[in-house]
Amino acid sequence: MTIDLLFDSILALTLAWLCWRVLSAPDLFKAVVLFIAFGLLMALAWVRLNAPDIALAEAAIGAGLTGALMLDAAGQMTGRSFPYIRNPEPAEQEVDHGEP
Amino acid sequence: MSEFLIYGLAAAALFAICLHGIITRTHILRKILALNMMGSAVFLLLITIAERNQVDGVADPVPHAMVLTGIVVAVSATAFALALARRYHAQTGHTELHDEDGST
Amino acid sequence: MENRDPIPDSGPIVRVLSIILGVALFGILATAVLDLDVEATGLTDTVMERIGESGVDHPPTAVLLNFRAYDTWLEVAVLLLAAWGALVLRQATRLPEQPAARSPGPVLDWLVRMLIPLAIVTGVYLLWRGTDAPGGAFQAGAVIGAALLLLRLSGYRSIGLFSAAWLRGSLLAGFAGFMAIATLLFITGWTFLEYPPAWAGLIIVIVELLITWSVAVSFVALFVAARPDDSATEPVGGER
Amino acid sequence: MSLVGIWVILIPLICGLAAFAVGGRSSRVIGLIGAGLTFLLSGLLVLHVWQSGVWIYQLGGWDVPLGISLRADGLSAFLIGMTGAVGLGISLYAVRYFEALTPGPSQDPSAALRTGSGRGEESGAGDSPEAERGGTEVWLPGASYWPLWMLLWASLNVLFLSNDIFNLYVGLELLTLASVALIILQREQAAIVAGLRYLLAAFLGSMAYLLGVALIYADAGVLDLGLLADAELTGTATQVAGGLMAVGLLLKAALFPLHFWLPAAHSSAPAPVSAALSALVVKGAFYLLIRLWFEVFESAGTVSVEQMIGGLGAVAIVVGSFQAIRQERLKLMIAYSTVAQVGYLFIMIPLAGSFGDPEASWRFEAWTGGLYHALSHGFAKASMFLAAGVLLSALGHDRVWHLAGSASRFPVIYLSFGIAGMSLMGLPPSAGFVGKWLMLRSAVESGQWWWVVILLVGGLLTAGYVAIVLSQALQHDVDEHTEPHPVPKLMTVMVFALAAMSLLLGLRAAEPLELLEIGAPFQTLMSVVED
Repeated sequence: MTIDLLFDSILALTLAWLCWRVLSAPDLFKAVVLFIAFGLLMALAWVRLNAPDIALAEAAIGAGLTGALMLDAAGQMTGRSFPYIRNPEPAEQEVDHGEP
Repeated sequence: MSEFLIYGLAAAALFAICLHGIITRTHILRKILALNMMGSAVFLLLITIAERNQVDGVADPVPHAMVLTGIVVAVSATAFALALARRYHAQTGHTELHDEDGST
Repeated sequence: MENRDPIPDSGPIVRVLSIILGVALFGILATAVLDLDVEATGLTDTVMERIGESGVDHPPTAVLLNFRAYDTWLEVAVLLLAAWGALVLRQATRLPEQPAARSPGPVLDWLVRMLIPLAIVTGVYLLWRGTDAPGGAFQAGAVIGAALLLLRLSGYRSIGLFSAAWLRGSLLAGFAGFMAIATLLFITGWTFLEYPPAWAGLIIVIVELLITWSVAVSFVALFVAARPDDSATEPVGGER
Repeated sequence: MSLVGIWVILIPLICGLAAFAVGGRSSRVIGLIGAGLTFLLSGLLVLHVWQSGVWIYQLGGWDVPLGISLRADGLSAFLIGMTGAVGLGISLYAVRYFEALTPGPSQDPSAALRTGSGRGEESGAGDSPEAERGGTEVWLPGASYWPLWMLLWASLNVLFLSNDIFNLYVGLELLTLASVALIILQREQAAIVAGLRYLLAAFLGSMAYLLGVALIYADAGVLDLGLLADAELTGTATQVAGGLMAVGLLLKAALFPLHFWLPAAHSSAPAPVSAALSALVVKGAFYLLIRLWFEVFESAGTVSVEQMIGGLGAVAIVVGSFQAIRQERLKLMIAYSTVAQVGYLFIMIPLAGSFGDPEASWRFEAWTGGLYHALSHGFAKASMFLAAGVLLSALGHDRVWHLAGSASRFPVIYLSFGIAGMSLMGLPPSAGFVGKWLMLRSAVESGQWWWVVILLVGGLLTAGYVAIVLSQALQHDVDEHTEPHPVPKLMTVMVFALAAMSLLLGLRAAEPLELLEIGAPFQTLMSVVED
């Protein structure tokens, strides 16, 4: 019983730490990868909480699908996989407003 | 049975951290990530409640159904928000929400 | 290390206020959680008493597709709306075709050939299992959607699956099929979203099948439509 | 007849899906049929509640707490009736509006309606090969409008009828996604930013609401509104849940200072969408809030919180009105006016709240007054946004200072704008007057004189921005060098019809007010007499 509780506590703390890291990791890609890890650990917590089917959904949809969407978007927004975006830095927002 | 308290408090903490993230982070993707994790926090609380409500080893299926519904709703909203964010980024190159200043 | 997203990126006053707000919120929520009873039964007994009448044995499936089918029905509409909204954003009635010239390559080809049948089998298994054990339409839909997506991203010309009519039909199948069944029964005198007891199991399986397919295609549509027009924004002379 | 409550949800859904499946130009016909039928069914539902009282329906034949129930009392019927009437007006207007947007060989009014940057049009051109490859299907904004609008309408009816707090969450999400998809219909850059911000804000609001639902379920073990009302919850968890749900819904209803997303979202959408958002969608969240506040959290509420919400409403009235006066674009002015008018709605909370005697009749007066104000605002604001849409498509702009002299060209439009403005100001004999009068009376009777001041000042401020528009329009120096595009008659007729409704409902208020008494959460005048 106590080992279980210890495990639960560590899992809960890890979740909170991961959540914080997702929001503060300087690299956006890393943040998304951490987000997927967060989703998978969340699914693990739900398995512990006697909800294996919901854990399955979270792993597939919450971590997997959402993570894939996020990675794809992060790829575009950091300009790493979409070379056509000329200037991702929002430095000259007033200039590029009108004509392309 | 203090499993309930551990995960319940974890859900509370996650919700609060995510709110902080939504307020302070200006990058659209961070906001969407924070909103998603906020959803996970609520779902965690619901599943903890389901586990608390168990009778003879069967967890309360109503919160489970609510979470499943919530996950699908959350991914729908997230995917739509990402589609909007990416279009916005492709149009302007911005990664933050900028006001239009009333100009057209 | 590229650092395109300076963190933290809001002013110090906002940050301090937000931290205060966050801590206060945590305190309030923690008080609420601590105030809750540690022992309760919720609706577990209520569900378990009537599960025999639902047509399935797995409690969450019974709640999702029978006791609270209205929620699930509307939830499928939310998914449909999101996919439809993403298509509006492209001003398209169908998904763009995959650039043709991309060849999968031997390793990817082998991987895809292995993974896709595996994923589809897993999906169907999850769906079938959902009536009496963990699993169900949404999980199965996600897995099958991932398989379809993989097929698409690895350069295979998909089987005409995403023509305008197919796409529309697939997106609609779950919500409209569910609605058609419920409406037909409703017209013939049953309560709305009530299933005749003898048919409940069969109806649930049909509805789950339709939802699975819609979920799978919606996920593909959301993933593909979320990308800003790659074809339109690619430099002129690039492959279409 | 007793099943009309189901059909009022089903019919717009069926028609929306049919319009979606058919696509193209014929979606308009299906959309119109759907609008007509839904209007009729809404009327029948009102009639049914009027004659037979509160309607309750157990979905799937499962009793609560196991299943989900639908419930239509006077309040639900009142709002469904409003949605039906306003929705029909918007639909008829939209037929012509989106026809003008359809690309055709005639002159190009779409260019006048498009206020977006060149960038959007460029990528629009980039998409056209996509559409061409799809065969005969050309992408039309109108073709997407009809299914989405039908779904939006259905989700409003879902919201007004649902009696289950989790189902209401799903309904809210449905409403949000349909709204955002409609905002971005023309894909203008401004609309996409506004839609995204709205979506994120609404998502946050939903999460707060859902956390509240989780806490309530943990505390009470049921989700049905009726059972929750009977449980008379008072614990800490319930109070926290009430706070979370209230904040989430205030964000969705755009009460100051949570209104930041509203002006851009409501002003950058196409006119029929702006009208639906301001007139109806905001009321969805407002409805849910007062439903919960006065039925579930009745015993958990405190005077100080209620006064605080009323205070925010007061600030919203002042700030929103001043912002409206400052705006240079008509649609933004009308959107800020919505911020102010939402403030009025929330003054109802302290007036009908637990201040003073819980059995007092002023609570019911304030409650009906607030709702009557919501009704009048629904018609008046829809008319105003549709009027702005007419001006925008005729003149190609909506800058207030360039409307000079246009009253001679659009007399009916400005007449309607004036009538609608009168209702917003609360001048007799408009419907806005009835609402404001009831709230004023309640404020005086309960001795909360400070709300009297706010209500009166708010009326003056409203007069300010309405007067700016009208005085510009009535000037003599006509701007000669722009010949306005012809605007279909039906659009003008609908603008007038909605404004006229906001007046007529002031002349004939007895029946709607009586309707509100059915199943009201207060000691009503009728029940006092019966006792």
